[in-house]
Amino acid sequence: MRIVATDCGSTTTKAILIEERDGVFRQTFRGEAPTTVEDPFADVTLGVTNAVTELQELSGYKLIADDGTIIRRASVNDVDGCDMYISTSSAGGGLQMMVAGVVREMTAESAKRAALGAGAIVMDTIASNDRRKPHEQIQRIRELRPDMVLVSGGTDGGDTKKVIEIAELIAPARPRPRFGSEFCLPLIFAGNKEARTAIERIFSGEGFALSIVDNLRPTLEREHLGPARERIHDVFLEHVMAHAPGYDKLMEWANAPIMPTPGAVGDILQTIAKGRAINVVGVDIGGATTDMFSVFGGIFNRTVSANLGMSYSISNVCAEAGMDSVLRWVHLDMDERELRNRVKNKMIRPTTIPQTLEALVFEQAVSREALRLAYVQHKAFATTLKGVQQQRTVGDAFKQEEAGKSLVDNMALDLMVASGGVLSHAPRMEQTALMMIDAFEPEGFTEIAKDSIFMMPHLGVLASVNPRAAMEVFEKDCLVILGWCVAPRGEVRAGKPAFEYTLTRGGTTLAHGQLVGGEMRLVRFALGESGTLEVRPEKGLDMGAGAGKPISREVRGGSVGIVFDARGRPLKLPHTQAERRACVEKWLKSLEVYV
Amino acid sequence: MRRMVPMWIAIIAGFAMLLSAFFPMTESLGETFGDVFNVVAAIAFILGAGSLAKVNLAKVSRRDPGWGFAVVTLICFTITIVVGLGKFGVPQNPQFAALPWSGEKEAEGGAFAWIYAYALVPITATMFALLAFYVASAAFRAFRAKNLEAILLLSTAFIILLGRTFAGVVLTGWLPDWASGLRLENLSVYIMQVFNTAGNRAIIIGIALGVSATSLRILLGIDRSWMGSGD
Amino acid sequence: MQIILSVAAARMCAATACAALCAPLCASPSASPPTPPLSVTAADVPWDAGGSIEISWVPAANLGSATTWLVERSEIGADGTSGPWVTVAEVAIATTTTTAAKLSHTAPYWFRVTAVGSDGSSSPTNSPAHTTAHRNFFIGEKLPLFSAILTVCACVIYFILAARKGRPMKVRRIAALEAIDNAVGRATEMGRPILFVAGIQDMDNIQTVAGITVLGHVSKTAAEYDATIEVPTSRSLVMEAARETVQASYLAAGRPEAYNADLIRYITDEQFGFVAYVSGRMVREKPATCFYMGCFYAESLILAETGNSIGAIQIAGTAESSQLPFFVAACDYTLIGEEFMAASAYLSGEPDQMGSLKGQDAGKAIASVLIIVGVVLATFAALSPGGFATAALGALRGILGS
Amino acid sequence: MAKAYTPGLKVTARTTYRVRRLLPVTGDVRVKVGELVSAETVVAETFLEGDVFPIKVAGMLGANPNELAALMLKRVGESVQVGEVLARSKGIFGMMKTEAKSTAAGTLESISDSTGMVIIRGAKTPVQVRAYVAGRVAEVIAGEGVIVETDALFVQGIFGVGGETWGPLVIAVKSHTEDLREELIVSSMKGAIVVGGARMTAGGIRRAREVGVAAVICGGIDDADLRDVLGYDLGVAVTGSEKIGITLLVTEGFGDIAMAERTFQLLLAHAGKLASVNGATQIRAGVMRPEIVVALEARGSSEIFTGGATAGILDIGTAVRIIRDPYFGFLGTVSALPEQPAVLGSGSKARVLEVALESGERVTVPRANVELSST
Repeated sequence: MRIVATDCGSTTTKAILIEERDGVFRQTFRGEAPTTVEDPFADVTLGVTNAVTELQELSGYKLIADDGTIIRRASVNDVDGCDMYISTSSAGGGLQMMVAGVVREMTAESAKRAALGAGAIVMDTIASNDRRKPHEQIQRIRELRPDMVLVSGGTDGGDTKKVIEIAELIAPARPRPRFGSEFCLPLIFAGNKEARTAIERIFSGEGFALSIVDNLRPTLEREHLGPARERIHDVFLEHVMAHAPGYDKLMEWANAPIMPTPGAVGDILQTIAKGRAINVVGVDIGGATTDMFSVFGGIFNRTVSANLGMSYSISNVCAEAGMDSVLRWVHLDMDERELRNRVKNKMIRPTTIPQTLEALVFEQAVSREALRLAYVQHKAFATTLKGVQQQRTVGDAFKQEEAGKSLVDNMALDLMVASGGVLSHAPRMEQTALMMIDAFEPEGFTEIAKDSIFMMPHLGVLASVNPRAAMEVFEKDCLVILGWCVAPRGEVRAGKPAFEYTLTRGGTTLAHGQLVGGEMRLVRFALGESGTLEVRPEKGLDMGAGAGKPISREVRGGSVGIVFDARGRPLKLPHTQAERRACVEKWLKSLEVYV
Repeated sequence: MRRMVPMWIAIIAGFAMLLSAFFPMTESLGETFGDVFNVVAAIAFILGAGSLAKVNLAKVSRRDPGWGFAVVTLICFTITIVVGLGKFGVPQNPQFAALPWSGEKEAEGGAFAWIYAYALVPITATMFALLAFYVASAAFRAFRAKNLEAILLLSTAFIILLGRTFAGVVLTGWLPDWASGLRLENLSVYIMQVFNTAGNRAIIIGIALGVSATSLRILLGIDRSWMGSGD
Repeated sequence: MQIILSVAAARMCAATACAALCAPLCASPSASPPTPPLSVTAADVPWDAGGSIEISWVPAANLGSATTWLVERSEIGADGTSGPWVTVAEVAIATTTTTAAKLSHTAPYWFRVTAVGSDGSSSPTNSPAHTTAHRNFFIGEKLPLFSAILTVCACVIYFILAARKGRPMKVRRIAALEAIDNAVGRATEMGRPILFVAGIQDMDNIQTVAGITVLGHVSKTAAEYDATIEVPTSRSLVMEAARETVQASYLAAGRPEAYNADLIRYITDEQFGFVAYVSGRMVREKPATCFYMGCFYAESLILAETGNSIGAIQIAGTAESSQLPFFVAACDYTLIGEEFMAASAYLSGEPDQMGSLKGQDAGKAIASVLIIVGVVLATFAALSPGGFATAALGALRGILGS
Repeated sequence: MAKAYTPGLKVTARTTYRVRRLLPVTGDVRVKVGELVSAETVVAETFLEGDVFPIKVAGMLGANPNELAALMLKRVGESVQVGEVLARSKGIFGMMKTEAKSTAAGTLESISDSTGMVIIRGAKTPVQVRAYVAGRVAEVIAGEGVIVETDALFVQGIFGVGGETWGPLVIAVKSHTEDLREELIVSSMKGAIVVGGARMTAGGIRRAREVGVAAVICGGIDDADLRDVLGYDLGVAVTGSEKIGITLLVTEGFGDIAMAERTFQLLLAHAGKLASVNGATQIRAGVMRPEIVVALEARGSSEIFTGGATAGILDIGTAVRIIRDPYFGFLGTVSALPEQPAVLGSGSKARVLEVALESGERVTVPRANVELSST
């Protein structure tokens, strides 16, 4: 079995070759080439051909035919050609959607979840309570040029008036699609089924291509995103892709439907979380945006933080977090005015890379803040359903829990996957690990891994046609295990004992020690090793078994090892600059971050 | 302006009432404001009746579903007003026998009193009787031994329930005298007197403080939300 | 505080009972006629509203057959001695003072005391005492209450000022109030109305005011969500207040055209008539959300259970401690007592108002300290009566004015 | 690979500049192919569909949406003024009628019986597209707009704010290293495109806005000054629609940095001529850089340029500009292109090149950190 997979990103098209050798799927070669979706080429397949040509050169197999298409081999015994070609795409800015619902926190949020889960970028969410006046909403709808609109609202048998009202705002506003002027704007209705006839009437013959699917919130107690997500994928292929240059050809080439890149990443993470029964957070920090994925208790969520990124949006990260927040992670002397100008220079020349250590330290400080802010947004979005009736008994008299609690629980988190330039191209793995720890503040035992060459999108599509291959490649080649973060929840007292650890393997103690509040320590534990780690936290500190209770867990080694973090959660840094710098410097030193 | 005037009325009246409780010379001021309130409430009653009439008339006018009930309401409303104001069947007040209509409208033997005694009271009693059913249904649903607190509450409730019935006496009557405190009837009294009272008072103290702070906020004009939110 | 009071009350009861029992024993059983008291004095009760006079008399050495004293007053006539006499009190023979209350503070009163025996009455005191009740600047016995109020107010004002200076005020989350958006949103999505009941008392009840305050917030949210809110009221004045509030909210939310005064309607003052209407309405209209915020009595459970049966999200708040259990059992969220009172401050989120909540907490802290001190003292006093603890308990009781 | 594609900004003394001038929606083109136009000539015009004003009339009347049609006094298609009565309720037995008045002027577009909403469409707003540069209409795209072509001096900046403007080119400084200070701006510069040398100072910008300068072009700008001008901290480099009354354009970057001498000399050579400036910058997929265009008399040029991003091939001897600290803004020529990636000071491995700076010093920098200094 030989599979060629490509991901047509907005700037580069990445191709990988996956081969089955001795019954095991491995990723063997990779190649890349600039994406060719815009003028002067305006044909995405050129870039694909170029990237696959690189695979061909590296592997020695002939993969590209003389006419530029990908060769399929007739039998698995042939030397040349591949058996399958799959692709994802985020070229041309990805799939951009506008969603609408009745209440922002309820059906509109479900609609947003459906769109984000399908891999779209949500340009705006229209709801009857979004604090905009109807004419302002109309103005906004007219300004946007989405690829697709998803309208939801009302439970089945519930509100029809406001759903129709929103439809009545969208119809006269006539949003124009991004590509092609004669093209009908695809509009998916996934709301109250009683409103369907009215919706059909409103959008008939108005330049809309209406399709109706099951309500994504049949009752407030239940969210049913499947049909809406699938329809988004279908519409993406039928309407949006068909109008992007060269995609008609690409769709013919591919053996599986072309997926939006983030949708595919979400799919692979869901597959992994389900397969290993764990909670996962994945992040892809890009130049302009940061994508955050999580699977907690089997529930998948994705958010796109549109203006948190490391190049195009770097200035926005600094503005949103504040320069003080960024500089708290920096142990070196830096001039703020100079830094501000540098940030802006990076923004206008986004392709540059840090040359000096100082520049790297600063860029990694910015990335911590970008990740932290994106995670805050993610936590706020990934919640239990809102608007649910609570059945109370006398037992609840003391704690009346609210609906809409965040699903994200750092203590329950098992695996963090880092990807994106600043994380995966950091010169030292320790830097990636520490950036993740500082930004996400994981609690208890958390494994940290990075996506070696951003293979997750390819594997996401692969999972839809060959889940075994996707899982195997993911575990063996996609993930680079960095190690573990072991940190107690609770406030620590500086200098006072925080917890004790013992790492054993088959009865032999490999490492033992104690950490005091505010300390960090790295215990090297090489890739391929495994052992049992027992931790005894002090009173008031929780490692996952409850405050003050010892806990032990199997751990695997990684290229960094085990990071013990006794800084306490929530993470607090000293207030004065001098103390803070000393602290940060101590941590950097003990983790051998910058050597 | 629209907010300042009511705010100042509230502030002045509130302070007057407060002062009159402690300072004897301001007593009459407090009484005056009390009277003013009654007058305002009485006038507001006209608005209330007006609202009632308007809503029901509109219902009839639009032939809304169930408009027949609105007609019944309006008829009863009119009858009661006429009967009450006209003092039908009200015997003369013996003290002022010479004056027509001197009897109290609620006086025994009058039509109004009849409506009260033979229509309102039974209907009210019916509604009240529903309560027994609701207590049972609420208790049935709410008392689930889900966690430790619930179990504690449930067992306490059980003791009280048994202690208040003969079952309690029968069940634990065999306990010797030195352990009589453990008899269900005594236990239930003890729980009510000690735990219940203590808990209740804690709530009452909290409420009292809450009331004073709320009043103070209104008196100081810090809390204006009772006049509608926003500024 | 209350516990100390009850202990004190029990002790006092015991004392009086004792005295009553002793009285017949103390009195001489001789058959001689009752002897009038030697002299009578009348004195204005200091620090009162001017309505009472304290009368005391000196009994003769030999009381004769007297068993009770009859104290009378007169106010008509130039010297008041001619009557008519009105009974002030009839007291046991062991007592020598009594207080005449509910008097006018504008004219003098005359008092005479007669010893009454089983065999008839003595002559009254020959020289009735007279005095005028003075209306004082302040009612002395309310001093503890007054100082308690002042203390609480001082705390509240202090924290308000502190909050204005920018001191951060952290207030714990109140789930019931955080749930308002959820509850209103639910009604919007389900296309059903919101029902708001502000209790069954009039606007002079602070709970009703607190309820109207919450209504202001709920209706603003409803206006933003464009949900329908119905407010049946059981008092006309409450209806007017609610209309003002809701209209202001709709205006503040920028949707004045959506305000419909007819949805805020007066039903009846009659408790169960009101309940019948509201529960009937609930069953027919099936509101998705019900709020009960105010003073409730027996209807609390009828409303809450009806609401529960139609599957509504219910949020209740009341300071009627007897109704709280019903709400807790039948509603999704309940504001318990002080939480309900704190609701408006919490919802406003203004530092001033948050500060007032902190002040309230300070008051609570003071009350807690007093309770603990009192309980400890009462315990010691019970263990070793007459010791230091007893004296201290007495002193504390004196300070608290009981 | 001894050669690599590297981005650069276009600075050229003469090119055939073609610009698409398109309407946002279809409309009428006012010029013909071959017609000579000036920067201000209106080349196309149309009317934008009016704004939409929804009014919840049923709610105002307290009526059910399905009764609304019967209560409407205005019909679909009728024109409506602000304050005009749109509908009247039936009231209670004919009394207590309420009226709903229009809050917007326009044409009644629709009445909804399911929501009780009436939609009023406001008057159309005219939109005109001007030529922006003086030149010849090379092509007419029917209903959409035109392509204007001219021989021009063309300079791409790195970053700008503010939209399109034009005016005479005025050089305010003596050399390309001189900051544009307040006192260099004089009142005669009203409506002009003012060229400074190095950084535009806060005072200089303020004075320029007071005087009414159309655009300021300099080598650099301080981030803090930009924030003051805009009133907010710019997060994402998508600009062009700011309403600040002036267009600012920097050719090199942020901070104290001199304009490239060649750029300065080119602009100096055309002082007094009419220049068109667009500050719009968009650094995303589909890069857009700000530009300065000075139309020249036609002489024909081999190269046709249509804007957008440019890229060139990097080779030994190529003139480059270093665009990242620690050598930010330095100019030089490529002196070596090592094949193997090298470890940088930061610890990263990257492909590098060696630059011989103007000062004679040779430095090694990552290939990603240089751009072609002019093409």
